[in-house]
Amino acid sequence: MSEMWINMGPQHPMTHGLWNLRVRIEGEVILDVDPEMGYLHRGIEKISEDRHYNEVITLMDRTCYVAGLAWEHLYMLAAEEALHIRPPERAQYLRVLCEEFQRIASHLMWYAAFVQDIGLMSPFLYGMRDRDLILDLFQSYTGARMTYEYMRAGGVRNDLPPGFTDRARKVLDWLLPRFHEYDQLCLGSDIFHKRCDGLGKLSAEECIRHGVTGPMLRSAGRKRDLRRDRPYAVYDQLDFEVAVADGADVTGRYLVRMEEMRQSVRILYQVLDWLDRHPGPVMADQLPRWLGAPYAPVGREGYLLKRNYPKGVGFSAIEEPHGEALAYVVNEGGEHPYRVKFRSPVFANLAASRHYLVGYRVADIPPIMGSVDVCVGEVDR
Amino acid sequence: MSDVTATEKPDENPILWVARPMATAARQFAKSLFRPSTIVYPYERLEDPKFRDRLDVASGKPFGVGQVWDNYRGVHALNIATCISCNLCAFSCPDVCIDMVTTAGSDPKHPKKCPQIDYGKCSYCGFCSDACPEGCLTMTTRYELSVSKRSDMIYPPERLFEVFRSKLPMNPIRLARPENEDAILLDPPLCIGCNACARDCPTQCITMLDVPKPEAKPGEKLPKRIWKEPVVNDSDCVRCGTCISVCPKECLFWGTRK
Amino acid sequence: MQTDELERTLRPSLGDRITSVEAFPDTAGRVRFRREAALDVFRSVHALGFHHLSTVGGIDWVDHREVFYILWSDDTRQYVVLSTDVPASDAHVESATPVWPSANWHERETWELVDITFDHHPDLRHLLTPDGYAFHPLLRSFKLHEPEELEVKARHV
Amino acid sequence: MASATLYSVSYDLSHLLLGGIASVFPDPLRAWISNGNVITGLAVLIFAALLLAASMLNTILLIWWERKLLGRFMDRRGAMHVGYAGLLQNFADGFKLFRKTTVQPREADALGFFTGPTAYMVTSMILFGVLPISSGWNSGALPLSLLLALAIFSFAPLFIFVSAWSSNNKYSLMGGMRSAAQMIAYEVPLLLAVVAVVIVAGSFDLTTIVYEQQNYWFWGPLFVALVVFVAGMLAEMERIPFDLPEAEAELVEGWNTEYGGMLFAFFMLADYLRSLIGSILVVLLFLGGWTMPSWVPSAATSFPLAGIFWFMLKTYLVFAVFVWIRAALPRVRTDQLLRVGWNRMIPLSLLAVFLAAALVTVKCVPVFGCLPSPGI
Repeated sequence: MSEMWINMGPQHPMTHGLWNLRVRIEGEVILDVDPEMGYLHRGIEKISEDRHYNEVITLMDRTCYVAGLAWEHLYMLAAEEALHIRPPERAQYLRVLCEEFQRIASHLMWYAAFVQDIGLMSPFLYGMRDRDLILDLFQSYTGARMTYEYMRAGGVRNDLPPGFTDRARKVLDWLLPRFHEYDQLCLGSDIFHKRCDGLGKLSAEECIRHGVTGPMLRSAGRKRDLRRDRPYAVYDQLDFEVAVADGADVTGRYLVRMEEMRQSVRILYQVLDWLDRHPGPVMADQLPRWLGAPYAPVGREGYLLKRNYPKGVGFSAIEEPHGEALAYVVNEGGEHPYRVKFRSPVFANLAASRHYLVGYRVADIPPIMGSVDVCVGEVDR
Repeated sequence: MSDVTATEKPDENPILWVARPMATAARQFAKSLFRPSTIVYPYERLEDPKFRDRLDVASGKPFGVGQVWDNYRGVHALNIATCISCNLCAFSCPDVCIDMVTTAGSDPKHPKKCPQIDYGKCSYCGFCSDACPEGCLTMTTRYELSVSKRSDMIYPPERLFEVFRSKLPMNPIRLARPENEDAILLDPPLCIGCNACARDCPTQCITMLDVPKPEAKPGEKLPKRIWKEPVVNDSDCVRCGTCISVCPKECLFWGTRK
Repeated sequence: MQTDELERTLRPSLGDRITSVEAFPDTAGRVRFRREAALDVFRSVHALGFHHLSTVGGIDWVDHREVFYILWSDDTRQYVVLSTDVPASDAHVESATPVWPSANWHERETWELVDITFDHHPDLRHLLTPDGYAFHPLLRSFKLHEPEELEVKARHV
Repeated sequence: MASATLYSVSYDLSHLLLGGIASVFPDPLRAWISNGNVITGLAVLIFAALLLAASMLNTILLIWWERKLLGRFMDRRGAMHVGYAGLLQNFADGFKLFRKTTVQPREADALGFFTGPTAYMVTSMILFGVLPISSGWNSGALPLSLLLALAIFSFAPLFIFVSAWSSNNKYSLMGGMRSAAQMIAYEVPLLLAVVAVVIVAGSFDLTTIVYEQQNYWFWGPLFVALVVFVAGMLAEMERIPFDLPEAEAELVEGWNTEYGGMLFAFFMLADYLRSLIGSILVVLLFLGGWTMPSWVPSAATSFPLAGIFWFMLKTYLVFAVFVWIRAALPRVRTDQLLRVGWNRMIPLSLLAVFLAAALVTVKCVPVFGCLPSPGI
């Protein structure tokens, strides 16, 4: 076969979302790739400029639909800084609870999709089944399974329902042996190693040159985790380890994500213990009324005409399940943010795709792209 | 905090190159042969009490599914009787899917407006029920919304009232009002005493009180106005801002009451 | 690294090519520089250990536009913000791709959404919007909630 | 009853039918209708129709069996809605596909596009007619039925490649290429494993091979051949872990990407028919066919249609193992597959042939003690 371009996407089982990977191949060897994005571009940054601060939360759940609470947390950290609000400590613990559960849920979703990519059928359902338990927990206190709308400027919407911590511990107890089962199905199989070892190599230096973060960077042995390097919320009071691997390949990313889930379980036990011992308010008491918190925002025109709210800039960075996410909120004293800028980790990870795809085979694209954990919602925003 | 952890690979025994995953799959098969984790959806439902707390880790066997909790955000229920037509739900809707429409059978002279929700647009964020001061617009656990016509996605108030009457479990979480709420303040020199605010206030918390007509100083012309001024009862006020929007002179505004 | 330390490190080599180094919440500081000296500033900041370019973005301040670069250093574990102002009528700045290759897609995005051209960019094509899309959605002049206009924009060309 | 075969049943049926029809007609016509040739002709048609019905029914049941098994492996139930435990779901699916329009891509080559799936289906069905299922159910004594079966079995890559090529789709083309490469690579070890069986059994006739296994099944003494045969069959059937030609993660649906409606149903049915035939061949060659060991009580083997019952039970259990493999293992890569095929499977199959020859030479079967060797 001579050289040809094939379009993997936008309707393709490999893409896990709407995007198009154009691949130039000769035989089965990849010569060049060119990702085409934008199929899911909803202009979240623009819509945010037209919404009240709290209303932006509904967009955050849809930015990355498998890690909604992490993005809510990211946005709220920046927005609160821009609005000069400080949430109470219990609310911060609740947010960490959300984020860590979301990390496990997101990684389970990744696991399910990834094993499907390399042709493993049943672990796909195992991953989805165990993720469903976490969604049940989310539903029991946020009221929804995927679009939570749980965080508000100044704290969180509501406290945990009675008996939540026991249920959550049960789920964690269930999850830990499952991780071992996952490893048995993947790492225990020789075919898995044949498929994944040494694929998609990207060294730590290359990762940093091309802005690649998250499990991809950690799989190259670089220990960068914003939860540790630049603790936000209450991460400086929690005991956990940063998972790294040395392969810089697909197997390494698998190992990092698996270990991260175990570490998240470890964090969650601590957070649940803390929440049991420290009841308290979950919402800051001094809030600007026009923000609407804890109520929904009041979309009345001209509400601010006779108010002069202080200006500010908010900047936050969190370790989202996919990598380093960053929000930049400019508050010009209006009722809407003046400008919101999000940095999506998958955006940068995809931008570097040429450097970890070229030279491999067409059959290697699904495992490699699966190990990147593409979430098109946050790439296109 | 301890240092880096290098994750270890399980030992690779080439003899077991397919045995380990196959044994795991077989174990799962034996487990789910009698009780799979799924439910047979149209015949069994998550809200069925028998699915409550099915997660029993110790036995490992009846590994179950979740449940629809009472605070699930599904279709809205509207109690038309207690709705005060304050518009707060419509104002707070980020998707602009709530319209205030006249309810059937209300007095044509003083039509009662209640929310109508377009579920084609609704994102189930729950801001409207959080904003509802009377607790008459709540979200229920109903989650089945498929219809065959797009117009059926629009629920008029009467249909929302039907949901209310079906006595579904409703979202029990009521948010506490913040302590430092702004109040409606008056800029007295601008007021003309026109009674528009008191007339349109959904809670009738505004009363028009007489103000003494000042003595006209020589050479000064008194403004032509009714010598009444609105007084807002803060404990009854729901902060909907209707008075501000109907005020012809823009003399009402938000502020902190001293 | 504190803000004044940052200024002390950068000022001798860059002189008046940076206009100010100011405090910025949760970062080492914000370095404002003249856009003519962009590459010099990039190289100096890169030499300070800020090897990871997090993002590039633009803000439309109506009369002028601002380009900001957010960088991370693994050594000091801090972010730093670089920013420069470009006039709205002549919005272009040197591309950061020679220094940080990861700027590629971020600059493409900024170019199409905020209408800031990056000179000597290797691959300045539309990324999120369709090819030939003539509008720049993140400009303040692009208003939402005007259905007829949006309809025109949806048809884009 | 023991002498009744499928053909004798259809001949009796034909005789009865034509006798009844003939009785209403006047003489010259009656004599012509009740002529032996006409009765034989109709009997063959009935025979073919019965085979067709049996193959289709079994195929659809096999799909159901896979869906239910795979469901349990995945901690779910599989189809539940249509019929008892979803038994009728596949009929509903088939009916849906039957009603759908067949969309032909504009640039596709019509001849190949339509003949490919049809020929694929037809060859698979012919195969089902060749295989004996019990002492009564076979298409007569074909002395080389095993060779015929394998010859027809290896037609598939050609038709797959024709339909892939004429689809005019890059994914289809790559899938077709992979399919051809894979099937050719695994044809060799498959045939060598069969040679091992033939050496021990001393015959190419499947019925003889089964009867040779009355004393001991071949899976024990010929275990290496069994492993090679199963691996080769997995590759021929294009099932995980060797389902590269339709590896959906990278090739969408591989060589049948462009197919929809009934043509897709042809592919689907023929795939499962081939899976059924693969399982049947494993049972015939290694698991004693419809015979049961002598320690099984005679009541369990002497009821009517006992042969077919035990045969189908074995077949479905063999297929369950294939499903189990599918549930637990990931897919391999083309180059790895081919490397395993040429580098491991062929030496292994040669070893199997050598072992079989050694067994026959020393006239000794190690597992079951020394028994007089069959055949030679």
